[in-house]
Amino acid sequence: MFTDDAGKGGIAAGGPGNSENSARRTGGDLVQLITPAGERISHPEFDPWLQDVSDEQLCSLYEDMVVIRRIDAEATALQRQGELALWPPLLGQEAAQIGSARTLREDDFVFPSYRDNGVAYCRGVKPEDLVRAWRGNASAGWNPFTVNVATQQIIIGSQSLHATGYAMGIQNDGADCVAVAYFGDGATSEGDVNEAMVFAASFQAPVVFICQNNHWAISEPVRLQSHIHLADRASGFGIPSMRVDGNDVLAVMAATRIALDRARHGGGPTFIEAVTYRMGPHTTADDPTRYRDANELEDWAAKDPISRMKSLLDRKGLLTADLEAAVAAKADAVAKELRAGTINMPEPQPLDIFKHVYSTPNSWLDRQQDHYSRYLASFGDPAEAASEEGAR
Amino acid sequence: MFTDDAGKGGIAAGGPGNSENSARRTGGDLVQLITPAGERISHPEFDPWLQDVSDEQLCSLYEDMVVIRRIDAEATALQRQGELALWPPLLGQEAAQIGSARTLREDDFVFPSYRDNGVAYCRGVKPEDLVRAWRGNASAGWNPFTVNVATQQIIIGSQSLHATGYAMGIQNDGADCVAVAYFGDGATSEGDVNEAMVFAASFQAPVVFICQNNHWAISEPVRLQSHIHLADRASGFGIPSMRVDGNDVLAVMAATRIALDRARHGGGPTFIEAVTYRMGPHTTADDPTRYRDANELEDWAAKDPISRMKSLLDRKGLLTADLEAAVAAKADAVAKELRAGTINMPEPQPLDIFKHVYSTPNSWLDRQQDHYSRYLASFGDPAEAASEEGAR
Amino acid sequence: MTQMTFARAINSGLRKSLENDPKVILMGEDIGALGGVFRVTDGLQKDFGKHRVVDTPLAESGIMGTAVGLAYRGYRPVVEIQFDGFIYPAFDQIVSQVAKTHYRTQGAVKMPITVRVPFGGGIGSPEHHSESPEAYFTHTSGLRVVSPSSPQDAYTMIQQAISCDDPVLYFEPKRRYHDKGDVDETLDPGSALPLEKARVITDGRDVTLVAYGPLVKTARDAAIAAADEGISIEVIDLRSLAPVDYAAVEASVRKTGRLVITHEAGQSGGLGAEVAASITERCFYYLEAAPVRVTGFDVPYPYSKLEMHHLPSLDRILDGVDRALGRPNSLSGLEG
Amino acid sequence: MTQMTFARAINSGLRKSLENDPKVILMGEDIGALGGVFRVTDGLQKDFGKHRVVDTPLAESGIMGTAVGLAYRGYRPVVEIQFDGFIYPAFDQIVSQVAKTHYRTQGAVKMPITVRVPFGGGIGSPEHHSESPEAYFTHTSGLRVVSPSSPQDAYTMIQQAISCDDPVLYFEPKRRYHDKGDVDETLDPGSALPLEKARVITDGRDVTLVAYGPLVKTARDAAIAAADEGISIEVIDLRSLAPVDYAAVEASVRKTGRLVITHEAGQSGGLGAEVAASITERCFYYLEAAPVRVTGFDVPYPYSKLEMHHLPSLDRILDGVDRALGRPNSLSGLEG
Ligand SMILES: Cc1ncc(C[n+]2csc(CCOP(=O)(O)OP(=O)(O)O)c2C)c(N)n1
Ligand SMILES: Cc1ncc(C[n+]2csc(CCOP(=O)(O)OP(=O)(O)O)c2C)c(N)n1
Ligand SMILES: [Mg+2]
Ligand SMILES: [Mg+2]
Repeated sequence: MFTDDAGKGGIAAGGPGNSENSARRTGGDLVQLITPAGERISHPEFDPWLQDVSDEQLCSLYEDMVVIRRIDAEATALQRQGELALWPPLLGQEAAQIGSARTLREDDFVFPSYRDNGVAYCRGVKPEDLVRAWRGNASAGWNPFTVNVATQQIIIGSQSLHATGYAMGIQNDGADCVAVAYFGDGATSEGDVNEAMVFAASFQAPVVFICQNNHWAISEPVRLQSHIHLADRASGFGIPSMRVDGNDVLAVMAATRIALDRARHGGGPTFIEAVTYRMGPHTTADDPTRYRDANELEDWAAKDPISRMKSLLDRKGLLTADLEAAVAAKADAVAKELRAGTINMPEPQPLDIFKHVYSTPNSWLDRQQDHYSRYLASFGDPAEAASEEGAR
Repeated sequence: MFTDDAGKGGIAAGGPGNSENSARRTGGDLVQLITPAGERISHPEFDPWLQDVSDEQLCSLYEDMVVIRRIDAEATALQRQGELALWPPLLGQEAAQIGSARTLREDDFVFPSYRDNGVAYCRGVKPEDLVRAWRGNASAGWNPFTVNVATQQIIIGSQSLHATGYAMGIQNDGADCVAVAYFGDGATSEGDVNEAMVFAASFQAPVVFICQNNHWAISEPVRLQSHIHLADRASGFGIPSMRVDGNDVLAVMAATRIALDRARHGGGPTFIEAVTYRMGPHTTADDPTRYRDANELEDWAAKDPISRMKSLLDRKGLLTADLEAAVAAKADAVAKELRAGTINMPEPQPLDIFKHVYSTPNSWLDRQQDHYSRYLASFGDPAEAASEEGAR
Repeated sequence: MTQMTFARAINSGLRKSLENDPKVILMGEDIGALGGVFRVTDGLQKDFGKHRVVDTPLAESGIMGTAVGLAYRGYRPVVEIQFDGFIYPAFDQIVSQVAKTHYRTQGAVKMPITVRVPFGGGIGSPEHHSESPEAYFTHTSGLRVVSPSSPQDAYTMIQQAISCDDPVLYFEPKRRYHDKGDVDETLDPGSALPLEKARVITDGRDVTLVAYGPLVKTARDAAIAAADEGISIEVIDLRSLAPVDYAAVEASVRKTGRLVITHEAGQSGGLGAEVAASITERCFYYLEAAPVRVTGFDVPYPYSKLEMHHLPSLDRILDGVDRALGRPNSLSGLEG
Repeated sequence: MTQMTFARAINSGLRKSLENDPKVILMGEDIGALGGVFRVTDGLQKDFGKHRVVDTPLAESGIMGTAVGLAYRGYRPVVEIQFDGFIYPAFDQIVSQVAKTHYRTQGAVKMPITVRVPFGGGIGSPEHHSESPEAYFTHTSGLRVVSPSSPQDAYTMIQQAISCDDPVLYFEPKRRYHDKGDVDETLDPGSALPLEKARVITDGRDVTLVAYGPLVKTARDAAIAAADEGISIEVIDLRSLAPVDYAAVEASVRKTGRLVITHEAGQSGGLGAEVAASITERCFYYLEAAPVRVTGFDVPYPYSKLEMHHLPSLDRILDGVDRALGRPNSLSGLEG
């Protein structure tokens, strides 16, 4: 993981000073910089934003994608083994998440959804924190201020407004950091996401909307939400947008940098549609065979973001056995950490349910807590107190 | 008032069979067919939709505009005299309302806002019904099914979804009527209006969104809601839109006919931005001098929809003394009817407050009604029972 | 009589309504090919088509608002809200439109909308998936609110809700979806127990225990357990939460003199407060003790490892019964 | 001491908060140049600038959701909802975000948001402009709910609400906006009566009358009228609706043995039910009669010609007092 120092106050190396041309225009055209076969396509507007991306960084992006896929697989396994109640896989969306999150500065602030575990990982969220809520040990995984990532939002689209409000705060503070909202294709139908665009445009707030169009909202195909490209939604609000191949880590990276740069320099919000695919089920509780065609999955497997990156590295002669081994070792280590962190996670205590509802004492709740602790005390083992069938 | 028979299943006279060209394109350009000086400008795409508009109809449109302005003035006077609690004037928006409402077929269904009294009048709503709710004698003015106009919505934007749902019903029924939602510029910021566009586009429902951009949402100028034209909002949802001079009754009429024709023929929704101006206060309780410049009002007075129509009629030699007299007589008669209907409106009875909450008996409410009628019975005069200060 | 799960019973009731009235239309997220995340609408889109069973865009206010428009057009929309915690974006349309349109139009426009809401906890879900928001709606004039507790009632009441000309919030106790029971599918909903009536589940002498939805099972189990201790509990399943059938509760409390009410929702301002207050008004001189509320706590629904502490359990209900009876209980010795 | 209207007192309190804490930011529709439709924010944008007093786009969920983001960024947003009936589009953000974020993040993220809501009826307004939605929020864990009844409390409590680290719904009784009273602007909110405490308005022996917001004045008037008839009413102004200061109400009821609660909101599931149930629990053996609720009816807020029938009036409150005292009243002779 790294924070994009190059992005501080605009790209250090090679970023064009003025991004108006490249991004004001709305992309019906899908921007792709790496073909599914791993070929690097040059792009006059996007390339300048990637000049500083060294071979080393390419390898590091690759590593992050592999690691997060491994986290995803491990968490899925943990769910199957009963260690997690649920898990929402991001399989297939690694480039969209890593490519965007890796461009952020430490003081940027992210408002993600439940599926954005790759984003959280890049920002420094610890593996066990990623699963804390899915294990049922907490309502959410981490302290937002230690990683500048809000906890993962479950109410679809809600966080787009939080990001916009945060960005209004940045603006008031005269700071040059940026708020970033992540949401899905389905979320674009919610009033909140549209109101977020109204506010962002009205105040020209430094916020970037990153919509991962993974083609599905549980069982609903994206065409149920919109017959036209989601990127086009933004232009109706006066917000510039880009439509990029979300399985292409460089395209996502360049687009995000363009958007961040605009935001940092008073240019207001940007909307990025990262076109990708949810290769797994909606969550481990879902059965996609009920609603989608196996062929579709096959088509998208051919556009896999990690194999594509691998091919690129291969073409560049970077895919050495050493690299492969190092990446695999890293993935193994993180997976092990995740598993150990999960299994050894301390159990919450019964009276914890009363904590942090308020930041100050509350007479209603204090009484309830008092009563419940007396109730618990009437049992030998507090665990007995919580059995549905009754212990007495 | 008349219902647009010509519009039945598309315009009878001269309507182009295919309206794709004229309306798919989104209008940054404001369509104007009558200049403020009353000159008729020809317009290759819009004119065909007006071929059947006879001199007689022009005079009748003029009459409606004059009458509704008179209703507005009379209601404002009634409010000043304490006969109404409140009144939301439409002064300045006569062309936008009459031009659109006059193109509707009887079986089309309108979902208006509180300000759309001109629309309601065209649909046959009786003058006293227009003020019933503002007098405090009812929650709303009329039975929607007798005029195919829903009661006026106060929750901003809410009715846009009702219209869309109604249109989905039309679609299911295989009918060729159309649902029409009226709302203001401010309303476009509400989640509901945006969700309405999502649903309308997704289902290609036969609904027309008529946004009267009167430049103000109470004290907020339209630029606070959007930096770009409101008509452009729709294209982001894949909905064709038009931007017309809302003070030009013919431009509004043609645009509405284009939209209705598309909807009747399976072409889905259309969004019309009618650019107009609220020349009066937000309501009789408002004081616009606190927030807007007198100059602005002057500028718009020069674009007045009625004087413009009058000049057109004059140029055409239609503005005879007879016409003027007939129109004035009609306006007088309607104003008189309004005043008489207001003053003689029967008073609601105390127990009416319990009526129609449910369509079937309800044990909670029945008991409350029983108790309250006993309470009332304990007073000589039920009016005493409702004094805040107490009668005993 | 057919043995079927709670979820299947609703499915069967929906099917009957779709068959009997062409104006019935189902709307919601993922209710089509997927059959809903709980499979309650399984197979209905296949059998009735995409125009009767409509997968909607992901927007709850949009769903509710278009349902209002469909009702204007003469339809009877049955809206599914995927989980309790996702009903709030639709709150404005429910409170200001669904609930008030009939009143507003002096009866001219009916809103025969049924809103199906899987609700309550106990299934190990993350945040927003286990809430009990019913009190927001029981306090909203113009709505009816019901919650079935058995497959048979689920089957009958969904049909009654759909044919009711008033809007009905139909709260489905999701942790009972897989419970099985006998369902008589030939039962005519018109001749079954009316939608607004409570049902005495077990007769008893000593204390009246009022429950609804998911906790009816727990309450019945508590009554059985209490019988072993010689306590006779009369369990009443409210079924209708707005209006509450106070005549039924009153009759029971006049007999037992004691009342315990249980629900998963937080205590303060929950339906239990309403029942306690109304029954105290109606039978103050029959009450031997203050009505007791055994409810969830006034906290956001907790994470699943602790949810069983939040949810009223059999033991916690019995502790409340003891309190109502003046027997030793966890609060014995505490003043007030 | 300065004589000022209720509305002006809030304005003055807002001004103090804006002066004292640069993180305080006001947001809402028409609060800038217009000063709000009730002029409560009159002059504040002019004096503190457009970045402190922000006219927002017309979208309540947007206002509340961006306030959440501002709170994340360390601000203390004070949101104005223009009228009670327009709070529902923001309901999701309030219930799922404002109320729960502190709990969700185990205290890491505070939500010091104040939501100002002009509420209640009696001013002759059309639909949606006279509602009393407080019970939706008192039932929502994570929120605090208050309502001042005098200019002095309005002035102090708005500052206490803003400096409170928890989210506070601040309900302003709009029909009292023009009432005048003495306000001590030098009073330090930190040393004033704490936000969550009730206040005894008039001492009395015979019956406890609990009111809040707009009806405190009516309740006080009722106490004066009752005194003429030899009835001594103790009026309690709740001030805090969540949590209710039950210690204060309990102390009074232990003395009087009788309780009447009044509010404009509909009876079923209103705050009166919660107060009646909790006080019955806490002082059952002190109660000589069932707590009486004198409230609005379970109807959508009626049109203005009839609103005075809906709103609890002085006479209707006295009728309730009579009922609590077992004196002849409008329901005398009715069973139960
Ligand atoms: C307000 C709300 N409504 C419904 C849901 C249930 N739900 C959870 S995920 C989901 C689909 C979201 O789709 P999308 O926005 O495309 O994100 P993805 O899951 O594909 O990442 C739905 C409907 C929810 N969480 N919140
Ligand atoms: C949901 C909601 N929020 C706020 C209001 C208060 N309000 C009434 S009219 C109005 C402005 C509406 O402006 P616009 O949509 O442009 O319509 P216009 O009044 O100009 O016709 C506002 C904010 C409301 N009625 N409903
Ligand atoms: Mg998706
Ligand atoms: Mg306007």
